Amino acid sequence: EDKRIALVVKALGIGFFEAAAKGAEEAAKELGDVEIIYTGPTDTTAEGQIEVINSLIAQRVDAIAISANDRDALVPALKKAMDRGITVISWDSGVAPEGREMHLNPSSNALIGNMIIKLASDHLPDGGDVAVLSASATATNQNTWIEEMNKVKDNYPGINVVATVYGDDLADKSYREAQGLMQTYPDLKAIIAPTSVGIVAAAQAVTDAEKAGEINVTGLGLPSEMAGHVKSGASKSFAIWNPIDLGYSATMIAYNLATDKAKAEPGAEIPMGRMGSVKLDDNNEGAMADPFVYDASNIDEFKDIF
Amino acid sequence: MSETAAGPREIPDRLSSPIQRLTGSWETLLLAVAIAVFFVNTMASPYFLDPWNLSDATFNFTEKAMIGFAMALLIISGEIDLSVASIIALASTAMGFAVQLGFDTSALVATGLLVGLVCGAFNGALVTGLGLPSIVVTIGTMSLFRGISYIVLGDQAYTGYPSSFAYFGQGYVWWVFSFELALFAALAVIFAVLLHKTNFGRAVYAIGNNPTGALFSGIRVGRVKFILFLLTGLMSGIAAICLTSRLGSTRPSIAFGWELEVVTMVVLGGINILGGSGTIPGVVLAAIVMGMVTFGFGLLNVPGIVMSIFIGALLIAVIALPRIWRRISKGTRA
Amino acid sequence: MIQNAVKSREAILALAILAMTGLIATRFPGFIRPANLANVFNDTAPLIILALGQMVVILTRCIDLSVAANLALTGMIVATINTVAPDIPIGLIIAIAISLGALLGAFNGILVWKLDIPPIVVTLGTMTIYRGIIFLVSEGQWINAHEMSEPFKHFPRATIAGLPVLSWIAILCITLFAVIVARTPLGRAFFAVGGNPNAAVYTGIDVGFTRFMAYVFAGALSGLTGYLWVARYAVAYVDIAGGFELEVVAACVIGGVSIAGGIGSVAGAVLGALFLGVVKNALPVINISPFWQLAISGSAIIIAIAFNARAQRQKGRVILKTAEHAT
Amino acid sequence: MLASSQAIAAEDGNATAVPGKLLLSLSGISKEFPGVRALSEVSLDLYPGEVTALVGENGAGKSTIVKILTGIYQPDGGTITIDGEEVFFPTAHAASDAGITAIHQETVLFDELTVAENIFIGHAPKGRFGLIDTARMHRDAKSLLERIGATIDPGARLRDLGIANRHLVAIARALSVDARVVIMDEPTAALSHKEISELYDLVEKLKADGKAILFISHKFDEIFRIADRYTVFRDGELAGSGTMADVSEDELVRMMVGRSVDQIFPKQQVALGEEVLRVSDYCHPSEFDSIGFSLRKGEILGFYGLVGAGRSEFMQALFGITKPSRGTVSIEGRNITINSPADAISEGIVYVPEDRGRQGTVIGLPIFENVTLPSLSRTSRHGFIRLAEEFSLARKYTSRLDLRAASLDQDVGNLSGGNQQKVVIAKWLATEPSVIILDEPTKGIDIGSKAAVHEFMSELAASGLAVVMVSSEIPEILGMSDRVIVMKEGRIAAELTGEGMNPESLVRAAAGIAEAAK
Ligand SMILES: Nc1ncnc2c1ncn2[C@@H]1O[C@H](COP(=O)(O)OP(=O)(O)OP(=O)(O)O)[C@@H](O)[C@H]1O
Ligand SMILES: Nc1ncnc2c1ncn2[C@@H]1O[C@H](COP(=O)(O)OP(=O)(O)OP(=O)(O)O)[C@@H](O)[C@H]1O
Ligand SMILES: [Mg+2]
Ligand SMILES: [Mg+2]
Repeated sequence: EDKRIALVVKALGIGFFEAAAKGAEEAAKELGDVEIIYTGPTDTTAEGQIEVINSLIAQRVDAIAISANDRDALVPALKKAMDRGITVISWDSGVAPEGREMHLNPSSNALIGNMIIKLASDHLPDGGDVAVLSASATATNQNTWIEEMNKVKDNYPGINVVATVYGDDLADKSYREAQGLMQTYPDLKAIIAPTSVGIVAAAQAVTDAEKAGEINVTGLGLPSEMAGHVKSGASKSFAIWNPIDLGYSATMIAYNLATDKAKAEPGAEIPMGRMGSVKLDDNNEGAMADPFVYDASNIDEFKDIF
Repeated sequence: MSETAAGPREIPDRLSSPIQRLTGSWETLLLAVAIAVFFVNTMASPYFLDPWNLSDATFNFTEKAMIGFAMALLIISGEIDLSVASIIALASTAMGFAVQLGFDTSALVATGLLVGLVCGAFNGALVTGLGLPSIVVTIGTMSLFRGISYIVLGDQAYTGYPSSFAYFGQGYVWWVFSFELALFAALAVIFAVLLHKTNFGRAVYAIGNNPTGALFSGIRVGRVKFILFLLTGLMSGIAAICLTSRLGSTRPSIAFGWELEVVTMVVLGGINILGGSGTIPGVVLAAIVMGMVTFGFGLLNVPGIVMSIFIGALLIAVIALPRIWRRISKGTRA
Repeated sequence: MIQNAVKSREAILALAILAMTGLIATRFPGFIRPANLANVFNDTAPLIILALGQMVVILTRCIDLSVAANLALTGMIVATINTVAPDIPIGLIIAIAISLGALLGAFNGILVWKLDIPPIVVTLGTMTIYRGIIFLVSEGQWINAHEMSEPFKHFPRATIAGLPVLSWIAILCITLFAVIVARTPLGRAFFAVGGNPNAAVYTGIDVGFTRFMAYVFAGALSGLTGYLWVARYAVAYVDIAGGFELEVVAACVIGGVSIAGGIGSVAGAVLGALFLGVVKNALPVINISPFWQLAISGSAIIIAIAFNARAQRQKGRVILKTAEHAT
Repeated sequence: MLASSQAIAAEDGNATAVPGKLLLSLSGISKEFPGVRALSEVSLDLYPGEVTALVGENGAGKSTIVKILTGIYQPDGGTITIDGEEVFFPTAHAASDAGITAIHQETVLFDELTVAENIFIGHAPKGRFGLIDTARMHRDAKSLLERIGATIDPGARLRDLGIANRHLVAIARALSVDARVVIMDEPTAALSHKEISELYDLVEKLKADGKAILFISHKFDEIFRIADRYTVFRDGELAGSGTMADVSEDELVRMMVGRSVDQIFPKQQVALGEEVLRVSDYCHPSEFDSIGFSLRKGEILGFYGLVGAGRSEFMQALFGITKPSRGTVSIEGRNITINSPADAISEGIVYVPEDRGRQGTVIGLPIFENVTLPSLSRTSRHGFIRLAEEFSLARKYTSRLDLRAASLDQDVGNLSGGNQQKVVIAKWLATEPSVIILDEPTKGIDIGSKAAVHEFMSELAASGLAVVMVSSEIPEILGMSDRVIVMKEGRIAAELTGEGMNPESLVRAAAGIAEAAK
């Protein structure tokens, strides 16, 4: 009997998650006795994900690996899943500890927080004003990263974080927020967008304002979507972890937990196939890998992959 | 006063028997659809016919249906409330805020109900007091109410609801029968009696058919409509309690887009969007049909958006088919 | 006096917008730089274009809740066409977008005209159907900037005489609609059908057909906006412009278009859209948390309709001959 | 009146429009609506330079034939010929192209459009690029309005015009089509004396221009004054036609109703009881001012005035629809406040409104629910409906009024106008009121039903009810009332009793002509 592992994403159709699904399929093939159910709501709402979780519970899947739209709202539904014997883990965007057995961070939050401000700083030897364009105001991971970033920003003297705005992961809203930033802060030197939707919209807004080269858009994005903006100079560099690896790792972990080959508890090391293993902290969280930086030198290599 | 010499001709009370009126009614049609959906689902997925799964499926519609009952009355009276989902957001935010103040469960419930009532009263006052069209008033308050939630919460969430609060959205009354399902059933009965068996319900129908005529017949049109807005606000407050309890947390985006789902459910239930006709059993059946269709599709892992095509088409079809049918039958007779 | 005030409803709204802009300027002088104002206009252009279409629909006593879904579907289809055949000229792309939008609008119109289904039910249904079709067409995938051809993306942002083409298209639409509404039999029929549908029949106006045409216009404009939107933000996915339909209705309502039909003007709809556009653009600039935006536009709608209702309230005919007669 | 010999001349169908030759002819026209046979094989002939009056009871099919002639309805059978050639009107445009124009019974105007646009909508003059030539439209509108002696700005919005000017616009609209046939469907129903006589002048002018005119009216005096010929419909069938010179009023009535009708108002003499209602100093900021009167049991108090004198507004204020700014009402000596119709009803004051379809009944609800709507508190227990009680109450009062219907759960919308009026009255009698206000109780009601309504009013008064009757018809007011109050521009212009109740003093008071006799 195949193990059925559900990969639940924030919303269907987002490039990042499609890539993760590819990774999950890769893991399934490697494991042999796994069937992947790739699913999610069509808009990024907690209520939508709960309906999906309910139907997965009804189908008695063996494991649910979820990237959550809401850290807290999914907890009761996921608790119910665990009560009915389903293995639940979160990945990418986490669920509160009561609602999952473990959480797989793409990278450590501290590393990401440091990385996004470092990327901005690297191209501003003399310092200057930078602003943050975040994603949906209700998304958890961006907020954690920005928090981590603020913790270390004093290590980058001269870099002045002037504002944080929210584009709600909507292309048009992010675009308008980026425009607003440029108007409000005429001396803006960089926009940090730790979201794949926001970074593209910000780069587009900068290009349209004919400020490419003047304002550097950086943060977290997908090579396929950012390739053009790296070429145009609107973005000098950006970082991301590999979503294929992330989907792959989440599937491996879910499989190992569901088949009792591993147990999620503080300090445990859970194997993730070719990605090595993840070590869990006191919160049952672990990081997959360091974020990887993309710039003009390597973008062409990755832009067709994800 | 003299009786006419010839004596008045006796007019019968009714021409058709109760059975005649029942067959061919909208509710009978919906019942047939519900049974069909039930069978198709049972055939399509081995997981469908399981008491616990069916019980879980009811959560897909119970909260929306509670609002739907009040919305049905409101639409029958010729008005509409598009702010219901935003009232949920505001009521939920207020409850979350109350948690921070250390309110206990009963005080939280009171808070949710009160905010619902206040929002309903605000809508009602604008519509009946200033005589504004409800569709635009509630498009405005839809932004306003949720907007206040955003101002209060921003990107934050309220959590930490007391564990006893979880009962409303997660508790079970008996076996697979959840508290929400029981509440849904109780409210269905209450609203059915209110609409079909009381003077108030009669007034609602009269207003929906002809508000001027109703006013000239001594019905307090403004008061009835105001009460309907209050009732819709109250039901949104109750839905907010259930949903917040079920989610265990509050964000300003809670229940986003529900207003149109509720309206869809009500229209599917045979409530005339132009006012004047429709029944509560119809809404109950429509809720069950919609719940079972979504759940059935979900079991087959069909994306939600494909279900919405189905629901959208169903909505148009159920209104269009009787009209086409009437046209065809008229054509053949002529 | 009162009649003048009613007639200059648009003037009052324009004044309100000016006052608001002035107020913003006191906190952020840069806001009234011509370049920034041009930018605000450009940013509001899609809303303006859609509000024009919605206006004619509302004039005929109908409503179109499917405009945003229509926009998204048309946008997705032209973006897909562009990825498949990047060499198709922009003119053809625009023609496809407009015709496709008009076709989707015509579908609404046919249901309203021939089957006599209430407009709100029709467009509530087609709204979800059109969104669903986008999912089927795109298989849920996004179309991103790098997949679109340069000319495709460039067209709306190319500048002519200092203004982007997007703004020029909005200006063109405003002019066109001003002429259609004021100077063509169909334009006047929109008012007649909404103002008194029974009477319209007696004057030889086909009520159903007129409504149908209103939907076709709204659809065509949605289609056009679909291309402009997708090209401007360089992205197409299922949920673009989600919930925008209500903003479009709000713009019309703020602009004094009566939801009961028969009352409204091109200037009103444009000003209503500009009002929302200014609010939206000003908030981030004057450092008000974006979380306030929703509540502010909600309040604006409520105040605007309360004001319009007051201005339009049937003054009751005055039977009593008062002062002026007595003296 | 023109010579009757033309009727014979019309028989030889000549193709050219020689005066006195048949211009337009309908024959064998039938029209069926779901459940109603509105017309069956009727015929109608119109001659240039002559006025043909079309008469018949309510629902006889008069307006239906107008709608067929103007292309709004298409007949199920029969032919229409113009100058002997058969024509067919699939649309309203086709009819106006054929030279037929009409002033319809319903207002067909648009509040938000200008006067000129109202006149020309559907056939506006076009200029360059097929756009409407606004300047020419305004010029044409101006000259049309001048022709009918109206001084209205063509650029004014219709919404800002008064009722009389609206009517003139409607007439100008009808004349804006270069027509050979002009149809007027009850054109004088809403006009005052002065406007009515101007309309008669216009009819004379149109006659002189050689137009064929079809004139529909329930008012016999005007029919005999302006018509040359008549056609009578009864229940959708042709009941007779001929020249006015050859017919008497009695014969015409017999053709209409199939029997002769006693047109004398059957007011019974009733001994008046004590005072029931007293109104004093009732004011409204814009509608009426210092109205006061008292009313006794068994009395019928008439309210006369020109259309728009503010009678309906005052009555509606008394019924709690609009709020007065000042004033007191007392019932049986007890001061009461009326803030809503519900208050009025509970105090025993009820109102039969002028507009039956919109205000009087709730179309869509069955007959019995309409009847019990204001009495629900009596048929229910603790707010819960008791159907058996409702049916028995509804049956009691509908049978008292001799309602004609298939069943009590039939939609009131399916009833004829007269039967709808009976439902409205039954509804109020069921509340056992002490004062009943009837606003234009016989407006638009045919001669047969009218007598029945009058008889019933008289019975009500005899049974001790106090009756207020608003009417614009002098014979009705004089025939039915014990006392008459005349209103002018929102104020009481005169109160007439006994000998003072004569047509001349009514007209003088209503028009505000200084009473030299006094
Ligand atoms: N659209 C319609 N649908 C159904 N029945 C109709 C329709 N129009 C008219 N009728 C019916 O046809 C009959 C003739 O109506 P019509 O309006 O021609 O009467 P009329 O002679 O003009 O009466 P009145 O004197 O009251 O104006 C009536 O029974 C009426 O109810
Ligand atoms: N200036 C006006 N504009 C529009 N409609 C008007 C105007 N004046 C009167 N009317 C309409 O004409 C009709 C008759 O007017 P109204 O009922 O006010 O007159 P009344 O003196 O109160 O009483 P009644 O005419 O019933 O004897 C009503 O339907 C009213 O709405
Ligand atoms: Mg008629
Ligand atoms: Mg009146």
